[in-house]
Amino acid sequence: MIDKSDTAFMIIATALVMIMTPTLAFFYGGLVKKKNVLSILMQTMVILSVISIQWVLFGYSLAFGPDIKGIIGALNFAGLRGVETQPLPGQTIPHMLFMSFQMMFAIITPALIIGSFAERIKFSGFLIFILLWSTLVYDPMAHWVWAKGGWLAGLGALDFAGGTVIHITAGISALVMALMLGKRCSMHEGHSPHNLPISVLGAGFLWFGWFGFNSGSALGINDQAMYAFINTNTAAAAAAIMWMVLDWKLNKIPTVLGIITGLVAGLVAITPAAGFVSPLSSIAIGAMGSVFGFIFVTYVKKKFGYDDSLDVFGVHGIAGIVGALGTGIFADASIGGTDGLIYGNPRQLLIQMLSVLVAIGISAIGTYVIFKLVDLLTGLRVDKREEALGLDLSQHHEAGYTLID
Amino acid sequence: MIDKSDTAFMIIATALVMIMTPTLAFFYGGLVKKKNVLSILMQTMVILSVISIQWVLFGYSLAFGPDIKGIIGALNFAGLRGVETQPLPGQTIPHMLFMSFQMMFAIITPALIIGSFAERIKFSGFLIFILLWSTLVYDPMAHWVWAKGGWLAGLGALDFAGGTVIHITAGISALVMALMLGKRCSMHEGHSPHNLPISVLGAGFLWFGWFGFNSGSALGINDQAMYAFINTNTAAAAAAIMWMVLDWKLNKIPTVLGIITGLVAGLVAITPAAGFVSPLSSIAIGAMGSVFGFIFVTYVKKKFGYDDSLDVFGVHGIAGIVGALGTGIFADASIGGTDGLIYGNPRQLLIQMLSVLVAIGISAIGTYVIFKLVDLLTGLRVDKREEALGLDLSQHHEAGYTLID
Amino acid sequence: MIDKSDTAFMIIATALVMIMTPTLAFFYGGLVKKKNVLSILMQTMVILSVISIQWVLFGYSLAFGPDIKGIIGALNFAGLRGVETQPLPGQTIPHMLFMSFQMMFAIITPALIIGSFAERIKFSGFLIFILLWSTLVYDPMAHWVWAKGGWLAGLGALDFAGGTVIHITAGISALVMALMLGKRCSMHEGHSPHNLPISVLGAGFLWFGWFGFNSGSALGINDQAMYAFINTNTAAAAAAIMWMVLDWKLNKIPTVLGIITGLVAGLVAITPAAGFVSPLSSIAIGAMGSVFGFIFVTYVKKKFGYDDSLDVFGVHGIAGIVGALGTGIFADASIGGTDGLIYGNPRQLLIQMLSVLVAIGISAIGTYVIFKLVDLLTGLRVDKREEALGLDLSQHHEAGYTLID
Amino acid sequence: MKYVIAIINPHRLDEVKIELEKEEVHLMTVSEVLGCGRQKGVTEVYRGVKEVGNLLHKVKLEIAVNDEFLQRTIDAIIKGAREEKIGDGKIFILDLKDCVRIRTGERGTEAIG
Amino acid sequence: MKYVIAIINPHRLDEVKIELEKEEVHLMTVSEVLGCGRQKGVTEVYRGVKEVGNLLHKVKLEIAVNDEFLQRTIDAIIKGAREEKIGDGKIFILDLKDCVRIRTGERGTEAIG
Amino acid sequence: MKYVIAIINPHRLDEVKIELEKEEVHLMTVSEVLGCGRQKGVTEVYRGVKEVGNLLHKVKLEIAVNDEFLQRTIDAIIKGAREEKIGDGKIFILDLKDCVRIRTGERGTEAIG
Ligand SMILES: Nc1ncnc2c1ncn2[C@@H]1O[C@H](COP(=O)(O)OP(=O)(O)O)[C@@H](O)[C@H]1O
Ligand SMILES: Nc1ncnc2c1ncn2[C@@H]1O[C@H](COP(=O)(O)OP(=O)(O)O)[C@@H](O)[C@H]1O
Ligand SMILES: Nc1ncnc2c1ncn2[C@@H]1O[C@H](COP(=O)(O)OP(=O)(O)O)[C@@H](O)[C@H]1O
Repeated sequence: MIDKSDTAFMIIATALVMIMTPTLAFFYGGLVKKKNVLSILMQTMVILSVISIQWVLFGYSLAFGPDIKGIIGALNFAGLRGVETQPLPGQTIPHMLFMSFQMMFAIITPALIIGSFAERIKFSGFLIFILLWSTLVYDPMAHWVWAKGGWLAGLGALDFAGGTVIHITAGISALVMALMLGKRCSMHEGHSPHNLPISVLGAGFLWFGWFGFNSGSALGINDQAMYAFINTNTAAAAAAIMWMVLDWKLNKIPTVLGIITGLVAGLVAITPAAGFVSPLSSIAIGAMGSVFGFIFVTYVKKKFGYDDSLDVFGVHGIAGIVGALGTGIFADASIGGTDGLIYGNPRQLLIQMLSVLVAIGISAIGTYVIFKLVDLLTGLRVDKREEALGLDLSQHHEAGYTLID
Repeated sequence: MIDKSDTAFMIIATALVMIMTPTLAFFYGGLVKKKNVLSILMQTMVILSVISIQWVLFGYSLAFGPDIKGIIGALNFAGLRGVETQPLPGQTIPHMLFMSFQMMFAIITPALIIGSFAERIKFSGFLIFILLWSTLVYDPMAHWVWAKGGWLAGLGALDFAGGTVIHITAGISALVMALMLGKRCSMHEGHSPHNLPISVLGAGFLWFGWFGFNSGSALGINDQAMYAFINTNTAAAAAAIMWMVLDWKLNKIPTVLGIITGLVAGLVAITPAAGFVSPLSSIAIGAMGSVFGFIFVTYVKKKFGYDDSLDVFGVHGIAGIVGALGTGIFADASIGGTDGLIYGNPRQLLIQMLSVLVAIGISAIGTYVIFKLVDLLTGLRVDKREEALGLDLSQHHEAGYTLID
Repeated sequence: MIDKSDTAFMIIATALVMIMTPTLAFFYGGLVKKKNVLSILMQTMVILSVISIQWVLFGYSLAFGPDIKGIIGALNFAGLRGVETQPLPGQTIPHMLFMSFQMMFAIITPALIIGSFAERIKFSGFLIFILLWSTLVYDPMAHWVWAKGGWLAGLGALDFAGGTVIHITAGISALVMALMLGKRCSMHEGHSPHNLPISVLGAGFLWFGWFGFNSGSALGINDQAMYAFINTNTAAAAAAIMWMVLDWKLNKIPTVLGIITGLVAGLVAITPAAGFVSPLSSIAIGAMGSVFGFIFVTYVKKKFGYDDSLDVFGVHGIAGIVGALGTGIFADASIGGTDGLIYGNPRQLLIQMLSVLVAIGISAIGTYVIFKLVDLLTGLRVDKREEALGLDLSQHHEAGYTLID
Repeated sequence: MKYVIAIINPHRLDEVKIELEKEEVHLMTVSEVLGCGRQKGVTEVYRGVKEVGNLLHKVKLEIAVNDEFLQRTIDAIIKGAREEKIGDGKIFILDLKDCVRIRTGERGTEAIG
Repeated sequence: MKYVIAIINPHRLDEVKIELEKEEVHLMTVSEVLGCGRQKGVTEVYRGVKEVGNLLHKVKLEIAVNDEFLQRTIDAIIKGAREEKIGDGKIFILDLKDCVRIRTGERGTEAIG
Repeated sequence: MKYVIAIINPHRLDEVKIELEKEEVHLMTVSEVLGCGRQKGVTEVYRGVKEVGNLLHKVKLEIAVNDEFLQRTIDAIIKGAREEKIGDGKIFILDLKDCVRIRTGERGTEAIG
């Protein structure tokens, strides 16, 4: 039966998750060069629009339609047929609202990826890529982990708000894209963010929206929603501090980019764990998200030399893995019903490892295949001249800012 | 009787509508020249302040006070006398909250208009204009359509969240203002947005706030609120895509300004229909909002040569009309209790047409009269020198950004 | 017992208060020179992170732990031991949520102070300062006024959402910091805001978040929450208009900085009164907040020559005092249960005066002592060269914006 | 060869460009500058305090021209920029010793156009 | 006539302007530039990586003066800008062939002031 | 002494700086400008309308050099900036009468380096 309080909370939570995509655009957009800022904003707004429609037409049904052998949902809900205001069994909010909430997740996931191929992607190729990726990678993965009958759900994999489904798939796909697309030409030029304040704006609102993301994943006003709320905040804070400390120790200076990168890493890391662990554990998970994120962003990337422009792999992929495994370690049955390693249940950690591997596998293979396909169709990389000119002018005939007006 | 869930939802929805006015300022502010950005922000903040007080003192009472012959509300609620925490008959939220929610609508409507006279309005004239406009155009129109006893409401005109009351009145008034005020001097100079990223920021948050606007118009947690939510999102998305496609086909390139203009057109178009139509119909309404908006912004404006600086008429006026008529076409009794044309009720479309005509009439006449009056009192247009200098310096002795500091 | 509607409302209100800190960063950040913008953003993000952890580890317990002689809370709740999802006696929301809501207040208070020492503070010193200040000034003050058993609470001091606890303590501490740190070197250079639009953005979102701040202080959906909502809006609007009028009359021009400063002064002034007064009284309180704020910012500061960079004392300190006393004057028992002076209860005004004096005392002394201590430990002021270079480069090796990229 | 530097009002830029094009002067470099001149600007205020550094937004054109183009370049700029108001701007003419086109390595008068 | 170009530190701009005003040099054009000099700037970092393009914010003044004003203009700039630290800046003096006031069409020394 | 003004493409700035450093030209002043040249830029659109003022982002280098450094400075700039595409940019060489180091008051050739 509908619970009106749960519904009131979830409708706002859905709006909070929606705003994460535009604000992610600002987090990313501030970090690129002036001549590419619009391309980032454009891509996020396009994803917001295109996936909204994809989800209504068939995406939701693929992910959450009646299960077909644990693999995919049937098309019964295509065009939202049968998605009405009665709740699904076991839920207390309108089916329509559940669909809307999940839509916002389906939107932000591909939006995360764009950071890795920033400053060199072709707009037409991007558009096809994103549509295929959502359909062939995200929708199945969401089905496996979250849908009734999904095979990973069946194994008992825990993923509160999308560590595997969202951050690992996005992070791994980002890495594959960065590798396949190759480096930006301008490796001599520095990478100074053209407008760091708007990145901070983005980070601040990501933190804000993430309350809806994580607490809302409890699907109502309940104890898990409360834990998810405070854990989200605590992990973000711990990770921000940890990144700042590492910056200060190892790079000799505490930076703004460091603290906002850290807080995002913390938010990512706590995502799968938010409704399963205690606030003190969330400090540990957040801090570990930062430590591993920092290592990958600062050392591993340099060593292997891939050009993951805005560190999607380092931040989302790695911290997502930390969070998924951390859930297996720190889960506390008194909070979310399942114990993890430290409460004497090592099996959960194994299940978590499995789900991490699956997420890595599907997204690596899926992205590889889609890349090859789209590369044949339209190409995915702009030519050198366009890259030098900037994507804003070359892809959209617009400039972010006027120099004189 | 008060329903606490409805109230919890509506208090947040009210806050969401409030934030639309400052974010509208960013949507508009990014599109003008650097030397006029503050004038836009100033005007919106002034509207937010002045109409808040006007509404408390007498505006609410004019609009929603005890009906006088279907025309206007009596001043019984002036100064909020008698507006307390008990619900109005038929409502489940405190009267005080209903008044607050409606206040935010009264605020954003005149704020929409300012886009049409941007870059050349005199601040003192603007101030008087806006106060008179709210009192003489908005308050009566809101009474006619939404108040108990309002004559259009009596006819059965459907306007879920303000297609006629808000967008058509604003759009038509904008056109009248643009025509009467004349063109900006600088027609040679280009109109490149001085800061397109902040316009995207504005558009993103408008989308966000619009959930409160449309869902909140259900005045509580109910089926219409759910439909309004998903319809809002779907129409915005469909319209954004449609505008992008038109841009791509007809102007040869998909632009950022196009996609954000489109999404706003979609949000406008779905506003009157949000709680009356199905999600699939909302795709149609959103897309049609974009098509007609695009035609007016790109072709009609050029043909007639009026200088509606930021296309308030093209986006709000036209898409508002599309939405009002679309409601009469697509309304589905299983969703909002009334059928439209395609469900066999052509009469509804006629009523909608009438209400569109009334909205056009009152706002055209009202704006004309108020313009004449204010033009006599203080003048409404700055002189050439002030226009060349920019409104920020000439009207506020401030500059948006420092060049050197 | 838990009330789910109250909880739904409070979880969102908590998120709304959270976003105030990043948006405060924009309000402040736009007003400083380009070379110091990141330092402001960094400091706010650091406060958000550090105080989040401090609060979880011991801050909450100091403020709201079991009372020790009216002076301080015991450490029973350290590390959130015993802070669970059951409500505290007399409350209807999970204890965990109450703790989270209060956390956001503990975060924004020190963040307010940073405006006074902008453009010249040393980052390491700042970090220690803020941690000590929260622990030694904020936590005790919050205990005295808001905790069960706090001695000022015992006297009947009214402070709905933090006029004394938050704004007066922050404002006075800001003044002390400005005096002790001395003026910025660059008194010849102008103080033109480097990016006034982002300050307006900040102000707009502060207004938005403040609904959570003040309404949320009712701790649930009830009449006080409704009054707090409309009073917040009305006072902000009245104060913005009043400041604009003063600007226009006395400085000859209505300015954007004026209107946003005014609205913040109004929000501050209504904070202690929000749940105790009528909307019409909130017009008076807001307007008075502006009048006195204006006098201090424009005349008193010039006369005494302290360099309170962003007028924290003038806006938060003074308008906070206006609000605290205004509560004693305008409180209306029919709204919040207690009458003030104009309803025949002069005693309340005396109690309010006492609590103002206490807030001034603790923050002045506390800040003085902490300043001396931190100045010994690390120093609090950057050297001249670093100040000329800007804090962004000298403290963080980053620049807010690229000039060329 | 001469190196012409013109300071004009920003809102005259398009007119000046149009006039220059009429004279077949297509090449130039433009930048935003702040001017301090006879023109009394609007004094900015900050919380009631008048700001010291009152500089006006101006646009600077730099045009390298061959000597035979000099006079018409000057005339075109004047035609486009003049409003007969204080602040219309100034033109400075410097000697240009040499000029190189990076693409081809051409030098001197050929490289200018 | 001379065309004086001075590169100074941004935080000395007001002092330089005050000194110039004392010498009755009121007219000038100011812009923001990035300087690359002896002065070791702070190297920016980006996620732990040091940035290559380390350029310092400087302000550029352009002042056209009649020859008899040249020395005092230089002295005033030095007085206002000198802190005796590396990075104080430089002054470049170029010959100015001609000058035109757009408003009046005046040329040469009359047009300068 | 010469005053070299070079207009180059922004994405070549780092290469040019590296080439200049090889020639031991370390001192320069850099700014952002808009160029109007042979290079056909992308025409911006605004709601379907093509924008008039189509100017391209360029970077301007100003380098004061002693005469014996002139040729290698020019060569280094060409080496770093040339892509053999229209829009590679130009170098303008002006006579520099004098130069003053603000910090020390040194003048002429000593002050340049
Ligand atoms: N001697 C000068 N040196 C450098 N720039 C100058 C000089 N004289 C004028 N300018 C520039 O030209 C602009 C216009 O000059 P101004 O004195 O205001 O008007 P007018 O051109 O009518 O005399 C100034 O703002 C300044 O940028
Ligand atoms: N030869 C030069 N050509 C162009 N600009 C120069 C030259 N020398 C110095 N500059 C400018 O002057 C600024 C200050 O010079 P720098 O060498 O740092 O200090 P100092 O003036 O003490 O020698 C530089 O940042 C640069 O902008
Ligand atoms: N005569 C000139 N005067 C001033 N600037 C010029 C001149 N010619 C070229 N420029 C600058 O050099 C840039 C490149 O010139 P352009 O004609 O596009 O290519 P190319 O260098 O290949 O001839 C232009 O954008 C402009 O900024």
